[in-house]
Amino acid sequence: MTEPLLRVRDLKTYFVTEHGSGTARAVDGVSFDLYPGETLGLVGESGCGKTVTSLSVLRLIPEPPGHIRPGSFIEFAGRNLLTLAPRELRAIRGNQIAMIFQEPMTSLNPVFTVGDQIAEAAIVHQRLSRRAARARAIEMLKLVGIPDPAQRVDHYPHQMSGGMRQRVMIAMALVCHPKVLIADEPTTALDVTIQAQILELLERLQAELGMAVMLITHDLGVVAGSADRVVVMYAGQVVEQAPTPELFARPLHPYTEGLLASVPRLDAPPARARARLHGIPGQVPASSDWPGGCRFHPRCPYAWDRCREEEPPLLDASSGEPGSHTVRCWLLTEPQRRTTRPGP
Amino acid sequence: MTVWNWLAVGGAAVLALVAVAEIRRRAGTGTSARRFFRHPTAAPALFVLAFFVTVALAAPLVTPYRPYVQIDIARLANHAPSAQFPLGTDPFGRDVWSRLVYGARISLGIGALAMLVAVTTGVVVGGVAGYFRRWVDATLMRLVDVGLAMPRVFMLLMVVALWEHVPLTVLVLLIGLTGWFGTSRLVRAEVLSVREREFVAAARALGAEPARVIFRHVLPNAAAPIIVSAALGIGNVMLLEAGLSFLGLGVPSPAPSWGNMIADGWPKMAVAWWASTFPGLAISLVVMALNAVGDALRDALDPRKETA
Amino acid sequence: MAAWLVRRLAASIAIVWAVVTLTFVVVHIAHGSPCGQSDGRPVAPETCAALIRRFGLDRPIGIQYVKYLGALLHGDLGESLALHRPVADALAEALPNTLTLALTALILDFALGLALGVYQAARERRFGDIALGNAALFVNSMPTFWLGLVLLLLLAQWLRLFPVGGLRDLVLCPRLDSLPCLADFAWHLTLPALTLGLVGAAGTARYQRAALLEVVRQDFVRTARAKGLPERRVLLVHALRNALLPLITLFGLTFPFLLTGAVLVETVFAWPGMGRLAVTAILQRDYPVVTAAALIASVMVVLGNLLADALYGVADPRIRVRAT
Amino acid sequence: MTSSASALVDVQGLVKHFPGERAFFGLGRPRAVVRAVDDVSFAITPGQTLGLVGESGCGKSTVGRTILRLIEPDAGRVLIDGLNLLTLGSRELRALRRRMQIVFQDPYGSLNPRLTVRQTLAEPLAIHHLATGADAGRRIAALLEEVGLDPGFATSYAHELSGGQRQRVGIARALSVEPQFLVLDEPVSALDVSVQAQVLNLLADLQQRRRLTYLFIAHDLAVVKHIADQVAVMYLGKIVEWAPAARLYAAPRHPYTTSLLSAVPVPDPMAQRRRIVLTGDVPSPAHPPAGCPFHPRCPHPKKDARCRTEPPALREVAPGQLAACHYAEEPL
Repeated sequence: MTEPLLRVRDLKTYFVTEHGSGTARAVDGVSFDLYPGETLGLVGESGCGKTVTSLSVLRLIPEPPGHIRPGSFIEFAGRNLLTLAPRELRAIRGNQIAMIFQEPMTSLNPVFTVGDQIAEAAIVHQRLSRRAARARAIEMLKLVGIPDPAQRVDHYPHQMSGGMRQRVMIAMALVCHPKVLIADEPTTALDVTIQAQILELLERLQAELGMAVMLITHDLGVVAGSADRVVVMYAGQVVEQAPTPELFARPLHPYTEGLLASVPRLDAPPARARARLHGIPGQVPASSDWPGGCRFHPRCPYAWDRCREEEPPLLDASSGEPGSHTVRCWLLTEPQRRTTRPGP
Repeated sequence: MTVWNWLAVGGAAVLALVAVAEIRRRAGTGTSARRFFRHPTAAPALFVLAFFVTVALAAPLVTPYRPYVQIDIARLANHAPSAQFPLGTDPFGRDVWSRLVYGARISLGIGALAMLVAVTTGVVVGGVAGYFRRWVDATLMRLVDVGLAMPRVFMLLMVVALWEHVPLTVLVLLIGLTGWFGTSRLVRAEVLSVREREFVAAARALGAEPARVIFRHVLPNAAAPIIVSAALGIGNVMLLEAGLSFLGLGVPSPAPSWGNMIADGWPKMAVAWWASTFPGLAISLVVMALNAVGDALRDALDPRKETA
Repeated sequence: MAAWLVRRLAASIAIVWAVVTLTFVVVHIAHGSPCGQSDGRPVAPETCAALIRRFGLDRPIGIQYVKYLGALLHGDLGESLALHRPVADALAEALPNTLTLALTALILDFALGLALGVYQAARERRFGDIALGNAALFVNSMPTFWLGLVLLLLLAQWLRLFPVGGLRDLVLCPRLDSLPCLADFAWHLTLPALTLGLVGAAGTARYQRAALLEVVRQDFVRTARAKGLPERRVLLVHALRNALLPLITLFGLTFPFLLTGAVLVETVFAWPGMGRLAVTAILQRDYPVVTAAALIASVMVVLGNLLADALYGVADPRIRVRAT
Repeated sequence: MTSSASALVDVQGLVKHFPGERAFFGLGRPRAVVRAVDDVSFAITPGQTLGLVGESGCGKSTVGRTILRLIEPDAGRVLIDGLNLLTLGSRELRALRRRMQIVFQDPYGSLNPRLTVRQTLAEPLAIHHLATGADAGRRIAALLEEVGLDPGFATSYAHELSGGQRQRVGIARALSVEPQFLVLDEPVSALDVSVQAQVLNLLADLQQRRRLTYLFIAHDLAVVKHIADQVAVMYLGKIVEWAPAARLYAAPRHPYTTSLLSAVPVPDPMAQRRRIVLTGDVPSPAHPPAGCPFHPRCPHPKKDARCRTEPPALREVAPGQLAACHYAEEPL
């Protein structure tokens, strides 16, 4: 097996809550690997810590109120990003690891042309001349499928539609041909037909440029269509991790199971289409007040005493290669407790 | 100054301290109150305001002289600060401390009342323009454009000068009625944005009549910037009044206003710096306190932080 | 853009016309009877008759108004009662002095305010920010004229670093035609400009700090950091360009503030500008000068707003590009 | 279009045009008119759910608000039980508001932050003189229980609730006046998927228990499939396809519907689907294309000059199924 490109170990990102009295443990001991050329899906509902995880990789967490706890470890190209000097970190940001964000409306600077914004990273990292950088920007606009790139390069973000802006964001992120692209909910703010365009674009670019993609999303449909492997997060932790086909065919954590059952499906047969959905009861707890034991136990239909008292570690449930499918659930030790789900 | 006066001043300070502590205790549970007092200057600023208000209300108790009394013009003019005259005496031989305290009544009173006039007018005009829109809005806002382009100080000076002797009530009205234009714009913008919010649509969908929509749903949610602008506005009015009085066109002499006092002391500034300096400091301190409270209120009432 | 400018100019002229009318009405109502009491003394009958003649007060108000507007359109602002010369001449002499003072103060205001605001925002909630913030709050709360008095007392009367007032040394420099005389002028200008500029700069710094901190929290600043830009570039290029936009609004508001301040500061420093002229005129009941000064002031305010709007159009591509 | 006497809600020829925004802070001339809703007709029979789907800016939310007269329409008729809503005076309209209510998308914006849950729910009772005092208290507790909230929430303010809880309060507020008809304007799209399932279940239960009629506005076709009996698809202010849900999802006739369905990601990595990726963006409703509004993006192989010039009428192309496409007989 190849070496991972990015290795995240025991990442803990905490925030001081607004009143200054408590600590929100937004990301609390997250570990995963990202391999060259693969797409890793990071899924979970709002408040599970997936965005904070992605921002922590490039240390883009606002400090204060946030801070990454000592002991956390993010290894890229043999170096721990969390202990790099700011100067060295900047040499990686946008150059080797790039990011795109959820809101293409607000993530672009309104007072600069899109060409200037795309060219900027090339000028800073690759010391291109302004002229060369501009040519590169036009080239990038063409690459991401924007018509008339030579004219569009001088346009401002407000002159473009949401889908076009997200293409510009992608062009900006890829201008230095990074090894890793972190895409944080890249299609959530877009309409479904535009989402399809952007997802297809990302797939094509990944194949062309051979980069690894970390795709953060709440949409299981997007993950199913795009990701090679999936990491499911809940309450600041990884609760399940598996190759995509395996995860959808054999979800082992009750949260993953519940999540899949909650989604209304377009491919449901008509007879089932109007049936009740299996919701997950209750709601995600506050990150300043995670429940003790297994953090999912108050919402879990199978929970028993041990789940309330003892926090489960990530257990190996692989059917193939060891470590390929891990689950943070005591059910793995007592599978007989997994009865048929209680009715909704 | 007698021992009793000193005791009364001390009493006022204690009272102000207690008042601030009490406000803090009562408001202590709400999140916006917590945000308010998280401002390091908010509590001291409240104390300064409470102290000046208490002292002004208790003026006869904390001062040894009446504000007009020229104690002994021959020997006690321009007397330096001493135990007897803690802030000295002015060129007319009057006790600066006593005048400062009585002046607080006038300066603070004008500030608060004129601001009340301005805010009331501004809220009504801005609310009406924002809620009814169309031609009502267009007409009122053109009026506001003119009002904002009007050189306020020149106009006030002109009116006051032409009027010969302006009574205090008229002065308050004049300052108030020339000061509401900005507020009305603010209120209008706020009302326009609040009325687009979905809970207002929900209220209308439920069959609520316009008065209920305005008073229960729109105005309470537009109140925050109004309160902030009122706090900041009192300070502005006080500065304006001081300027007018300094030119001899505001509060008529010999009534003590802080602006008057600066004007009275000015010609002898080189020999008796205290007569102009202390009233100036008093204005700066009170206006600063009002600005600090305004800043803290802005953060505390910021609706964007409400959902967080 | 041209059509916009024409519309905007028309609106501005309408506003100035409204202010002029208001001024006219106020003067007319207030001294409908110029023969009343002035400072407790009855006005002499011959003075009274002269006043009525001079103002044409015996004619119907409509005609007076039309005549007044007509004269204004020809640049005729009337004759001063106290100075015995055309108002326009007196203003022409005073206005450059006020503009020099106001512009110097404006530069000081924005240069200092901008620098302080950026510095404070970059060091948010650290010692430098808090200390400067409180200092700015205090200076911003002072009555401008009182700060002038304090500076006058400290720097001019006690330390004798600056002259106590006036435009220039009239004996040594009757005209501004040599380098030493220009220096002398600058030396006289320092204190009044500093007074006006400091109070303004304190306000600008507070505003700029808040605007920059607001921008820094926006998504595109995070994007800039994610690109690997140095923090200096993130703050001074990406954030500041956006934070300067609200400052333009402030610029429009600063103009009236400087004029207001100039009235008092000119009085304190005996600076022969429009403010001092107006105050003297008011105290002498010299109505034509007063109304003319109000007119000039309102034109300044309107011009300031117009300039701010135009600047906005240039600086903000969201407005500029849509217009073309 | 099934405009029958049995319909509870019958919308005919609804039109709403917004004047475009004015340039330069309201000083300029208004820009081109935005045809938000352009001749929309539909009917809903009692106890049924009509799903109204489309991408952002297609006018679906404007439809919901104009038929409740939260926005005044420019033309058309809206009949509730045969009564034309658009000709009513303000007093009669307020009385009729008891029968129809709306639930909004944004659970954060739809509750007044200054009111407690109890005050929010007591207001409609007071407006329509339904209950006061202790009686109101009992009704509020019952309402909260009905939407699955503990009555203890009555003293909470909106910011103390989660998104799902707020949405339940919004539903309780709409139910408080015992309406027959609910406009649900993207009621679950701001919610997390597990909470979304809870709210969808709640809406289904309420419909059954109270025999409610729904207009369910959404952009998520999977959600609509789950809840709607009939589905109308909007594009640029017009309905382009209308059919019973089962038919529309199994055999769409309009190329836009087909593409839309194919673009929805399905949570099944094994699903072999042909994704039709439309090119370009949705045109601005201020400048809709001539002819068929969908023609610039249409992937239909037979697209021709007729599509560019002649707007297709919405016509019945199969029993109970209407589509506005010249080539609806030959679906993609």
